[in-house]
Amino acid sequence: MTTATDAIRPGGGPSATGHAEEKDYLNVDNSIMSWLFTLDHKRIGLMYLASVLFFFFFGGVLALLIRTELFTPGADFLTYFVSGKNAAELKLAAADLYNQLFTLHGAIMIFLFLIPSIPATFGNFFLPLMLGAKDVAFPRLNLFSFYIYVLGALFFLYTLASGGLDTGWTFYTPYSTSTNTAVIASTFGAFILGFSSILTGVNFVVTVHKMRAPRMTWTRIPLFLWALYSTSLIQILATPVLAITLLLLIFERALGIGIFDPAMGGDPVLYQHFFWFYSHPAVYIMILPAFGVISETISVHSRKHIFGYGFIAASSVSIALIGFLVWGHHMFVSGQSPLASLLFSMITFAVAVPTAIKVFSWVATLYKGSIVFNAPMLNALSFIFLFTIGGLTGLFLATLATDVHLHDTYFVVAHFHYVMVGGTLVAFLAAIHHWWAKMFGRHYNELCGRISAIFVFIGFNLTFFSQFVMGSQGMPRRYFTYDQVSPELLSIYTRMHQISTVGSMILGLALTFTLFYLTHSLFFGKKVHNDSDLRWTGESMEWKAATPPSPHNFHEQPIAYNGPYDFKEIDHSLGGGH
Amino acid sequence: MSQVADHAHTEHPPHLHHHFHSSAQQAASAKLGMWVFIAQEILFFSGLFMAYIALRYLYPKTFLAAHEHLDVSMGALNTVFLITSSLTMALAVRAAQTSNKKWAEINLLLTIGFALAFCVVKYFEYSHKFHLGIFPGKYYAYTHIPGNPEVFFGLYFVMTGMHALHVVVGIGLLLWIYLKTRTGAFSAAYYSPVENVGLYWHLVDLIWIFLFPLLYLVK
Amino acid sequence: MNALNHLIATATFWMPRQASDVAVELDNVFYFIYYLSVIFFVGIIAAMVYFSLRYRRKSADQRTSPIAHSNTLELWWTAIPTVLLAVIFFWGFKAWVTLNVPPANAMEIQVRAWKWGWEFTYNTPNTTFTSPNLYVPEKKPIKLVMTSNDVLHSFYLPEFRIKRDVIPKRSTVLWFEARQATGTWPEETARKQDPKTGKWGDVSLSKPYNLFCAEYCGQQHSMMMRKVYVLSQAHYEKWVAEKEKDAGSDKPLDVLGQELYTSKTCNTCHSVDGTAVLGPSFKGRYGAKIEFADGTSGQMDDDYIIESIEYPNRKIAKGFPAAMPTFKGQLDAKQLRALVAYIQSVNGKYNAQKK
Amino acid sequence: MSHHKDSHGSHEPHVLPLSIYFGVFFALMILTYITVKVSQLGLGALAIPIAMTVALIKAGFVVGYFMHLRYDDRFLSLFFASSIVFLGVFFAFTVYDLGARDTWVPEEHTQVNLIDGKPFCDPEILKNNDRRKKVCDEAKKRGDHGHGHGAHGNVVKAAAHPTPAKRGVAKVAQPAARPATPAPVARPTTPAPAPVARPTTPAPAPAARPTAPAARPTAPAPAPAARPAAQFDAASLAAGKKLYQANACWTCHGNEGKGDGAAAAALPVKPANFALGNYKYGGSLGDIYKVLSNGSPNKASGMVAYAHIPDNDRWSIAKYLLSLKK
Repeated sequence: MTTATDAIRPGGGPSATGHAEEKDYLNVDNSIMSWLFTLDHKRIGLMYLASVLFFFFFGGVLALLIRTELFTPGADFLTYFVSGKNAAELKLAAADLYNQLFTLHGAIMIFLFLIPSIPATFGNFFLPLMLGAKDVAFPRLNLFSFYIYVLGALFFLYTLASGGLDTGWTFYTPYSTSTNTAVIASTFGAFILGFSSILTGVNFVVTVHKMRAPRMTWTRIPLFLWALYSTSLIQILATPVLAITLLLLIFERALGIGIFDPAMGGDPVLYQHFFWFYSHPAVYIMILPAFGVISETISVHSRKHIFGYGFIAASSVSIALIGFLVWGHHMFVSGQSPLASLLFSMITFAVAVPTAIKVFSWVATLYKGSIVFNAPMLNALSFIFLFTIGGLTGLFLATLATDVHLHDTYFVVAHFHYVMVGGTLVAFLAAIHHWWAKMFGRHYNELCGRISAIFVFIGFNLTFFSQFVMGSQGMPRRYFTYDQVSPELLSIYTRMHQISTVGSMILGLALTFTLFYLTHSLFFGKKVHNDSDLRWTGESMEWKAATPPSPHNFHEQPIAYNGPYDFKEIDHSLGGGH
Repeated sequence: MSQVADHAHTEHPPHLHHHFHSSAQQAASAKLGMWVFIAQEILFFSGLFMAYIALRYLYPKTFLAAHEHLDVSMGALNTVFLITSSLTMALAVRAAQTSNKKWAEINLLLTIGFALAFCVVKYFEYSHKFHLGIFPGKYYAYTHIPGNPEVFFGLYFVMTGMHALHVVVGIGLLLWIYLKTRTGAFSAAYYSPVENVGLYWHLVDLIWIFLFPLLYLVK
Repeated sequence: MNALNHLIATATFWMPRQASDVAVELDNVFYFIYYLSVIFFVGIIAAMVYFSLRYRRKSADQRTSPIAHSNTLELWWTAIPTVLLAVIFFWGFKAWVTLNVPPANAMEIQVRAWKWGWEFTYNTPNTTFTSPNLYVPEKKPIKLVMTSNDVLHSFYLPEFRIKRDVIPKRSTVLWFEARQATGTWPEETARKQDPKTGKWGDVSLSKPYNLFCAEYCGQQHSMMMRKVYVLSQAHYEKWVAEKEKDAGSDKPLDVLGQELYTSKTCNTCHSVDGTAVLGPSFKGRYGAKIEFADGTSGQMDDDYIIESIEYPNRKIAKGFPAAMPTFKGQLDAKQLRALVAYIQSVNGKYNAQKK
Repeated sequence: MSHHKDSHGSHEPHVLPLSIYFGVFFALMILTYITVKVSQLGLGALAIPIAMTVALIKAGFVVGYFMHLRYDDRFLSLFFASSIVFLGVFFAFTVYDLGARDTWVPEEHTQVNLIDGKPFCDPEILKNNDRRKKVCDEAKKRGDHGHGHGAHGNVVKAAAHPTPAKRGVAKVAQPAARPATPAPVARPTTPAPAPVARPTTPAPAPAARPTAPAARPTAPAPAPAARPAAQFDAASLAAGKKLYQANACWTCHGNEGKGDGAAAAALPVKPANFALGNYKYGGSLGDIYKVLSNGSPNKASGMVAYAHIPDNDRWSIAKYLLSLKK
């Protein structure tokens, strides 16, 4: 049992000074079966990482196709991919292809990347480590939810093969019950993916409650775990409503039971209530883990205790709870009653306050810190920049008057890309670089990391800030061609679309470059022999485990004597503080 | 497998997984996991009840006219079956807690029996409706109910069908627990699986307690 | 036309031209939130950049401050945003109410959306006609009562800042009032050379507004765009008169007759399946001898039908109340022949050739 | 809450005495019997609240004792309660929206359910519902009482041969006249049967009338304070007047709507007098529109449904009728 006092060197366990022959979770058993049927939360995390990245790049390619088509007002780029006798037929076939592209881009990115990315990959890998536990509460359930994820993804691939999907990721009835594309296959896929998300949530809630290290009270767990805990609450309480909505949609198409389909006497606005009751909390499932990652990276890379720990933890949980009351702001113009819209708009403003508190606290953490501009920190700072724009533009969409003009235009597209890509994706990049050495025991090339962070930032802003301008000028969403627009609007739309397409190329290149140098570092990166080789270490418990961690994380049960952010560089004689 | 220091005084019980420190922690985790799963199931069925409320609001007369075609006596019989199966399930869990293998097996068999009876009654109810031509959704072919009966029966079949599916899954779980009880796997020290299946079964009964009045009784 | 150029000048960097007073109000709300956001954004980013550069790590063991939180700071940056958000909410709500409640004297136009097109139905005192594009008089509130044939669509006029979903089997309402005409009727044109193709053609000088479908509705979601023409009151009346002239239609006689049978509500008293309601049924009596209330009798032929429609009380059928009103003056000769044709077709004695 | 406080080593289960189990069982049986008997009393609007409270009590027993929640860790009950709260939130907001849809603009109320209460094979409905047309035609071919459920129909009491005595089961032509008195046509915004809020009290109770702004937005917007009864736009009033003439409404309701038309004498139920404003089934625009679309709820009156008149014309006629009120 090493006592806390001599924990000057972060690597507490004997293995830290051990040599290469000490087995870590990666090389303990290299057989395929040991990977496919592993119960080790770290290996499951890596399997999630691989599949999540595959679908991210697949969705990214679809996005590039869409952007290239929109470079010019008319229908031209996609007409090369379709067949038709004359120009009109080509244009209509290309329109169908375009509709399938944006639908699959939306569905794949949301269900297969954004929802599982940070919780399933870094949550699975680091939650037990940060708690000082050997594994999650139900390892077999954890593996089961990974294979449900794979099964759901297979259904999506089957949808691709059997006629695609052209209903938009929202599956709005009555269009989704009347189109002849493979709606049942994709809804069933999303239904199964929902269970993977629920079961991961169950696992995390039980682990955080029951398997914390000795003396690790609720105020000593890292903020990344507070974020994951709030996310799991949403996953458990919101996803079932999506499950029942999609099941009812499947019955609606197969049996025509008439709950949502007006032809049989149902009410399509009722479907929107069902759908958005899940889908708004789902956007918090996507962004809360990103908040957790940013809280970790900002404090570790400025070697300073996070500013306002209590407020940030409380705001994570309050965002999760209030997130359930605001879904109606997606339906202000959809025939929802005016009084309900009034109520939803009022509560939506209440959600903006905790988000603002978080951003202010991160910036306050930088004050009097010791900041180094490495890859995770650059990504974290670009997160704050991009997420602030995303959050502030949310105000325009929450206000009743302006939402009428801006709803279903490119303003909304830009808003949720700023929050999803600028937020969750950039935080994902920050997390990958922050924990890369700890996960794989190898270093990525720091210069490449910084270059990729900067280019992602530039490409992203070019792509999506132009869409803000286009959106407020009235360009509607999901439009294949915009050539019949009146002249003065046409010139604005064309210029903005062109800037956006160029930006998307830069963003695409930057992300491929990131994938390249990270995979390169897996095989040729500088090996990490002991913790002194690490470029940075934190004070939360995952840094006390070996690098890369041993199969059962810790050789002896670590005790949480100090909080996760009590860095040794903090000079308590400087005064101030709690 | 290195032992955790504070675990030395009791030998390693067979059922304890390596990543838990004590069987108390494991049992508490299993129970919390099950209750979280039950919360999720409740919200799953909430969608169906919300659909019921919305459609009843839209079609009050149809609902009144159509639900007279549901047979109250069969519904009441099913309620009795489910409540008794809930009782026998609770007794089975109690028997497992007191390491009383014999009574645990008897109660489990009774629970499975009542569950099967529920399914049989459900089969008769459905077959009678199909015989009348009352099929879900667009296949509906019974002309004697005014208003929009397709919607009511569509909803009826989805709600009771989804509940029946959960009953069938419950029967599978009960069989699995019954077989494990026969091999003597459960005792006062380790009865979490029986307890969790019991919680799931009571949830199924809970759902029916609300389904029965809403669909069969309410005028 | 110079008034129109002034109108186009109202377009700003963020917003298209302001076609209505409501649009001006909404732009004010938009720019209020916009400037507030810019202030907050610049504040946050400046602080971030300054802190990051000022406290860059200069030496490996650079000391950092132990400040972990301060209640006063937390209080202020919760209170101030909440107050500002409340202001935004109320202003937005006030503007939204004007948007959502049509004035009582608004002129009503029926809008029908279908998979991939719009149709506007105008009810004028003497006829109803439809038009693919929306023509409206200036400075007059217009109320659109909208419904869809198949799937969800959304009626979106960016220049008026209004949008409303159009739902099948349900009607939704939207209103706007154009500030200025966007052209004349008949449209003035000027010969211009198309820059791309070099061909000479006459290009209309009016600058109509755009009508988009904003709710995804399938293959031609982006191609069902239409134009909104705003005309001065005089031009608008000229346009309506023109449209009414060519609104007549030539359907086969018995089909026209059947339409009249329901639209003139003959079905209220006369059935077509032989059962008597208030009056005798049309079926089964055509051509037969029928007695009248005053004891006389006669044959139910075409002349008797036309006579009874115009002067019902002359020959009242026996056993039926004298309750039939006269329709004289409401049906022209062609419509009367159409009704007779329909009664013949009900009794299976209608031959299309005989006009 | 860290796990060290739990008892070390083996975990002693908390076992309840047998009497509790059987006691709860009998309570549940009695409560079930009560629900069934209460439901047959036909209490009308009260039925749902009673049924729900009884179901809640039963649920309380099952969750408290059978599922052992009363004796377990407080967090479990907290988590269970939170799922009920979120369920209540979901119901409350959605029902609130369903109920308040046309508070500001009457035409916006949901028309999809106008066929409620109409006979299944109503010719009007069959016109644009060919699926039902096929079903009705087959039913006619097989004789009018559905396919062969004859003798053993007693299992399903109501579906017995359509004896007119107890239940006015619809003969194809005659709309089903429920023996109960014609319930007043509730304006679609105040739902007749109180919406079922399943368990306990969902957070904001769905008040029939939203409290915030008055029924009509009296905010200082240029829109008129309250919509005065007779002041509609000239065009739709003119259209309404024209349609009133064209559709021969005057035959029964008279030229000025006083209900003194020529045919009125012959009608068993006298037509309404619009001039005095004695609308029998509600005086708002939506009510008149509904009577015009569905026909008078009182089947004996000659006022049939004028569903064949285009939807928007019916609105104009309704406005014109309102404007007749002196």
